[in-house]
Amino acid sequence: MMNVLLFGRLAEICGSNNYTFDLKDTDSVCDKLSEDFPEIKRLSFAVAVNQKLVVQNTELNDGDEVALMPPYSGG
Amino acid sequence: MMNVLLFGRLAEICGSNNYTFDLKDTDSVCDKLSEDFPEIKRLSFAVAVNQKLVVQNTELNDGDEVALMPPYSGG
Amino acid sequence: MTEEKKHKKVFVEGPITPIFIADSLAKHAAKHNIGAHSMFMGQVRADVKEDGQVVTGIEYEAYQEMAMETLHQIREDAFAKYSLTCMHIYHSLGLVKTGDISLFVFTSSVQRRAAIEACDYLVERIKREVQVWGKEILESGETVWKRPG
Amino acid sequence: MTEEKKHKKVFVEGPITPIFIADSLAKHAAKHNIGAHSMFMGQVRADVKEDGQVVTGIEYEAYQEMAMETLHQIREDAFAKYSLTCMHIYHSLGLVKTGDISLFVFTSSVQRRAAIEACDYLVERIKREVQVWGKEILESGETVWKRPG
Repeated sequence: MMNVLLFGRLAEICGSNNYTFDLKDTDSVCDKLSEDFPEIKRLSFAVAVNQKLVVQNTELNDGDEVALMPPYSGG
Repeated sequence: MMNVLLFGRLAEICGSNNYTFDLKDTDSVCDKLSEDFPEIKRLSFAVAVNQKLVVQNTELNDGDEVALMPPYSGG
Repeated sequence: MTEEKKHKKVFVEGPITPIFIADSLAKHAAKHNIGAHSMFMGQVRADVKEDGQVVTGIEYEAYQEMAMETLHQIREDAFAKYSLTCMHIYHSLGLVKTGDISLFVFTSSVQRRAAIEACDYLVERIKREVQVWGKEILESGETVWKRPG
Repeated sequence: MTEEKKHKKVFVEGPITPIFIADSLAKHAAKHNIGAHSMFMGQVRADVKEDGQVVTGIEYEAYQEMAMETLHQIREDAFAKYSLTCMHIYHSLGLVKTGDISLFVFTSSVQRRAAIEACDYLVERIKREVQVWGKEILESGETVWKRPG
């Protein structure tokens, strides 16, 4: 099982900032959420696994923390 | 008559921050002070007449304010 | 290095007040090798949206664990690049109303160029790289996700 | 334009305090178009001189009429060059002790680049062009005229 964190507009669209999934890689997480919430397909976002940015599909292990992050807008 | 203002190290050397002279131009002011206080010949300083910098010898009129200014060191 | 030491406090709940900033500055009076301080403060603007509604505040959220890691790296890079005596970064979480401060970057150095350039460098990297999101609150209570900038 | 309006207050007797700086900042909370503030503070260092004596403070004097004229021109140039909302410059006169602030430059703008760049520009021009002289006071009471920098 892995904890999926959603931020900003993504959390708003998906109705929660936190989902628990049991999936094999980051692409599967994105696919699953895109299926349930097609609106997120129009958004650009970065993916992090255990607080490290990943740019390619990344295998997930039990207990991993996945984060889907729209462009940052702090300051 | 013209009021001659001295600042920083110049005032220290000349023993006053303020002299009154009756001289025809800025070179004469510098010459007069250099004669009385030869130590100032070793210093570089800018000259202003009525709060405007002058780079060449400048004629003086009654009531002018002349300032002799070492390099600025504020801040 | 423990997490505690590695990660200086950055996030504060609500606005960063002028008094907080004055206190930060006052603490440096005892550091007698400092000759220059540079500060940047981000203030929440009352922007007018397309429909004519005015922004009344911004609600900030962060992915704190990751943001702290990112800030740690930015801080290390700045210390390597500039000859700094001190460096402090504070960012608000939660609601910050229009006119209040949400970001405070503060650098100090012996000679002025280091503080000035490092402050500029930090602000640009923080804006681009730190995992924080702002949601603008409009007069009607509607919200608009802030765009990066 | 009257002299009064043309020449904003710049010179303050003694150090510029953190509270003065906090007050200056707080006054801008009502300006809802401001998105960024940039500040520079010059602090008096306890430099060690060749003979081993430590600087305990700096005594500042200015040719005030000319300095105000110079600052007016610098201010006009900065407003022409950068898109600023506000600009404030304060410099100490008289004694400022080690660890205290003697120069405070404060710029504000809608977008951050203008405030940051204008603050930097102002500091450099003030240091080079404004008719102010500092005299370092050493432990023994001896004095050394500060070098430009």
